[in-house]
Amino acid sequence: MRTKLFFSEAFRSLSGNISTTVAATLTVLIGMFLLGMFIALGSWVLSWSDQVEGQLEVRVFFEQDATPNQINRVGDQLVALPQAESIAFVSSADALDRMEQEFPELVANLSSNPLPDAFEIKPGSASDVEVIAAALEPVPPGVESVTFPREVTERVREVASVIEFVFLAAAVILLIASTILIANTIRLSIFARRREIEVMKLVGASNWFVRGPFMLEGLICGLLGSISAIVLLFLGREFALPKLIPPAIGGDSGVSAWSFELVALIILGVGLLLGAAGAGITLRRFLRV
Amino acid sequence: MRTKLFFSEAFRSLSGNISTTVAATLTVLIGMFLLGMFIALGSWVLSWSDQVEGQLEVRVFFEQDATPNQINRVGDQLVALPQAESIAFVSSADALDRMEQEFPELVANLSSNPLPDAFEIKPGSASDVEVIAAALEPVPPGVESVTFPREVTERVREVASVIEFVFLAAAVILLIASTILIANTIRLSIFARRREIEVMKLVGASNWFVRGPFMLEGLICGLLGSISAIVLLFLGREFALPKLIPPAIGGDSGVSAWSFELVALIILGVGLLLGAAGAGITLRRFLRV
Amino acid sequence: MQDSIETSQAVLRPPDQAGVAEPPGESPGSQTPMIVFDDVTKVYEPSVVALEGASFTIETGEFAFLVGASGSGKSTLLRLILKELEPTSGRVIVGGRELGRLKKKLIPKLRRNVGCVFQDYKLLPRHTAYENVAYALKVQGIPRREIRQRVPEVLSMVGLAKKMSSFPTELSGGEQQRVSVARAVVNGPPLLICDEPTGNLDPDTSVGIMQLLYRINMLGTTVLMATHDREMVDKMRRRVIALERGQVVRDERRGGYRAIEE
Amino acid sequence: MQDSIETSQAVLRPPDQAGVAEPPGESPGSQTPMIVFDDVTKVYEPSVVALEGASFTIETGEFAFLVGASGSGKSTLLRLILKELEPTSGRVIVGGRELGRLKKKLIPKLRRNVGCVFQDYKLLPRHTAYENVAYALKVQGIPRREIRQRVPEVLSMVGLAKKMSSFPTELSGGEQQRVSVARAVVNGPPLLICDEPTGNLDPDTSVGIMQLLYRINMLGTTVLMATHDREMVDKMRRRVIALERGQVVRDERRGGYRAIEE
Ligand SMILES: Nc1ncnc2c1ncn2[C@@H]1O[C@H](COP(=O)(O)OP(=O)(O)OP(=O)(O)O)[C@@H](O)[C@H]1O
Ligand SMILES: Nc1ncnc2c1ncn2[C@@H]1O[C@H](COP(=O)(O)OP(=O)(O)OP(=O)(O)O)[C@@H](O)[C@H]1O
Ligand SMILES: [Mg+2]
Ligand SMILES: [Mg+2]
Repeated sequence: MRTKLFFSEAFRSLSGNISTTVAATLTVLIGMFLLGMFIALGSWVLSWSDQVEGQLEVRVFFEQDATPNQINRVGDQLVALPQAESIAFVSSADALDRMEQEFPELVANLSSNPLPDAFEIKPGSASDVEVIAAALEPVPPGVESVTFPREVTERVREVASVIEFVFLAAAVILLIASTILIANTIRLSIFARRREIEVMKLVGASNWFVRGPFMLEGLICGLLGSISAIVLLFLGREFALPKLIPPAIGGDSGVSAWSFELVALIILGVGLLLGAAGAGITLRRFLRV
Repeated sequence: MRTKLFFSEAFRSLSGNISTTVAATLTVLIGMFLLGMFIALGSWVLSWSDQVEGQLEVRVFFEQDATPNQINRVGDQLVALPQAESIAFVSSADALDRMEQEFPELVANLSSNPLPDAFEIKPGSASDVEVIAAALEPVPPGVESVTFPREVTERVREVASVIEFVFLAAAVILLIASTILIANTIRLSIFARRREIEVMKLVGASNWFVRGPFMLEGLICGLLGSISAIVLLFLGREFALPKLIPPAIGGDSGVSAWSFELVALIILGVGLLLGAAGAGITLRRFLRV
Repeated sequence: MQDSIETSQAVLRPPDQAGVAEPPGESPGSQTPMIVFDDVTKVYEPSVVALEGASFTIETGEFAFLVGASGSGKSTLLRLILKELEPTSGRVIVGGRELGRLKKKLIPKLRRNVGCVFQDYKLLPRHTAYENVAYALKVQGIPRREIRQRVPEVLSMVGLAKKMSSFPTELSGGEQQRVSVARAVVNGPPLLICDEPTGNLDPDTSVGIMQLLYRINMLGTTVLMATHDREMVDKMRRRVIALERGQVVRDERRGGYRAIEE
Repeated sequence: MQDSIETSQAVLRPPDQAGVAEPPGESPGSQTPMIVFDDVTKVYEPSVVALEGASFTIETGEFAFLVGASGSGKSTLLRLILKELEPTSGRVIVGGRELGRLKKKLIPKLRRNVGCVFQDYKLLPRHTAYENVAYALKVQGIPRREIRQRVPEVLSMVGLAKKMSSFPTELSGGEQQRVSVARAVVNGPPLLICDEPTGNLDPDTSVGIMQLLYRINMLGTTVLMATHDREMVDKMRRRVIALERGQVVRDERRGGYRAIEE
């Protein structure tokens, strides 16, 4: 009974109030669209920076006279490391082949193969590089040296952390901004109707009787806005992105944004919450009649 | 006289109307803050990607028996290229020195210096790489080969174009979003006062007499909002950023955002325009009494 | 265009005696007064004295007029009864309850038991005439079926049977005023306060509304009515409370609009 | 608390004869009528006939009452004169100009020449009483110095000298109504239309306002006033136009509130 009444009041109010309804819905739409875009973009960039980090390598060079036994022992040690994502053995012959392709003149003049056997280890992330290097400290027998791009690692780690920070900060700022904007719009739309609320109170409506339809209205605006934002994001992803981003990058395996469903769910939740709570909280000021 | 009246009406309205004034100002503030942040961030990222691109190199290797004359002629040709940002001559001796540091065993076994003389040319941007390479086609006399990292160039160019596109698109979307949000808020705040406008018209006020104070009000909200946004951005840049971003990256020479003054100017202009024009355009609907 | 004011008595309901009219813990026989003003002063910030030491008692079932010049404090007095305002000093007791001590939560209940015709109507702009009247029933949780029956009845009584689905902006001043009257009486409240309910009505329609209020009073509802209609007050010869600059200057059982010495 | 209504005649200005009162290209001797309604019908969408074939002429300098039951079309008629509404058919001519042909740009000029007391006051809520009255002068570009002088004069005339800096929400109903009166007369318009200017006023204050309107009329202003105040109409014995369901049913030179045959 009561619920039915609330709904009918909320819908009357929505339709009798197109101007403010559209305004509130539009605000939710924009806020949620920006937030969604940012989450999608951010998660993609994070995944990309992860992948870049993953391309760093730790190299273990063996002495010329290292025994296969020693090499195997180091190999076992590396396999046991959870930070090592992939481990490749490059024999001295393989290394010479590579060099021959790069500097044919150089190799032509060589009397013997000066290059050592080596392991190339790819870490999961930039911060794993040093963990792996540390695990080989002190150098096991048979190992000549352990090298890793110390400077590059540092650098990549810094860039990644900056990117992560920027996106996190931006997402938080956007969330705060959306909240303020939506609360703001709801406040204005309720402000435009404060006389109405006063009258309702004067003819004996309880606070909840007044609040119910307004909150429902906020919820509906939140719902409409969020859904529109999701639809827009979906259209953008399906039609705009593929045309604009070169497939070489768009289709990068390994690099991926959060699932669209997850982003949609976040947007919907935030939108609904902001709509209803915004209306409920704003009303308090006007209910003191 | 008239202007004075407008101002006094606008200020009365602003102060009698704190709620909507704050709402409109807040909306401008948020819109402009996001826009400003984005412009600053975007221009920084663009400059960074520019710098990364600039680290690509075109190398010109000379034949072992190239004459100094031939080398000079190629050098002159390169200097004349506007796309070449910096040109370095690496003699065969220099090249051997470099190699000695990387692979001491290798160099120790060499009977003669197998490395050629070379020019290393840094282009202004990734797309310049191929222009420079094309300028040396067909290879001038004395030149053995011209090499450049074709795949990496392609890749960097793609990434840069994506980044450029994303930031441009995001800036445009943010600008549109800000416009809609601000127009929206102004619409709501004027909507709340449509009865007032009706009364003004009924006692003989001309459209411009009604519109003037409202537009001035919008202008003032735009001004307040923009200035707050600029102050916030400034504070963020001065105090928040340095603490959060590792100096190694923050202090990167060569990488720089647009000047803060420029961003501030853009924000101020957009804010004022949106405030005044938003109010003026919205009013039209309510002036038909 | 205008309906005649119906006079069917059937739709008028005796006031709900279980409402605020009944003070708790007192025998139903000895009626407590409906309204007691005890040395009430109301000062609007910073310094407008709208009511000054007003004291009077209105018994349950009485019909009283409140007269006075423009700005003498009539509306202020009525708004105190609805607890729309708080007195600066003194006590206001309605149906045995002191309003100063009434819990916030109980204010809606008070207002449901006090029908009020506001001087500026106070209609909900986005609701039709029907819905405006129905709202006063909805807040009480009256079943839909009953609302559908009662609202048209009351609107017919004030001559607005044909304007039920008009919005306030589509009604003339007098029509809006009558919607406000209909809303005030629709749930048969034990107390009815009317702030110039006939200010925008022509003499004939005014008489119709007065008859309606009179009949409602006959059924037991206490009525307090602020008015400027000298003729009406003089003809009715009911209790008259006269205000002057916020002070009660006259309180007669069967008075006229003006004091006798005039 | 309430000021007496001053009677100083000095502040009343004869209407600005260069306004709409003067039709272009006609000799000042032969006065054109101030208001002409020529078979005017107004139908509110979708089907409320508020005025039906109303025809009458009000000469410059006349004082006319408009009477009729609630909802008979009085306010609609007055709103047509302000061009707040467009007639569905027929012509409305004010000061010699047909309103249907009046350019949009000239509407503000028309309204500055027609003082209007609105039934619902229509005060600016964020302006004080003083500022509300001053606004009607400001729209005309009257110098500040003159405004500072005239506004307090007019507000004293309606008995609100002490309420100049009150906002509408801080005024009683009758006080708001008097601000509306003051705003309508402040710039001495050639035509004054009043929609129940005394509906919320006690008899004494009403008489004061009527005297004010009378004096203004004596100085040459045409006055058309919708009212429900039977006593006043009967006492004044001026022209009376009576509406019934949107039709002019009576138009007497020296009429009373009711027709004689009654
Ligand atoms: N909110 C307010 N703030 C300040 N003064 C107020 C306020 N409301 C009313 N007043 C003043 O209090 C006095 C009494 O006002 P009230 O509305 O009670 O008069 P009233 O008797 O109803 O008059 P009327 O017959 O004109 O409606 C008036 O002088 C008015 O100006
Ligand atoms: N905007 C509107 N839409 C539809 N109907 C309307 C509108 N305005 C007025 N009416 C109707 O037109 C008729 C005449 O209204 P009007 O306001 O002219 O009456 P009135 O004579 O001024 O009455 P009162 O004395 O009550 O003020 C009424 O029946 C009213 O319901
Ligand atoms: Mg009052
Ligand atoms: Mg009317």
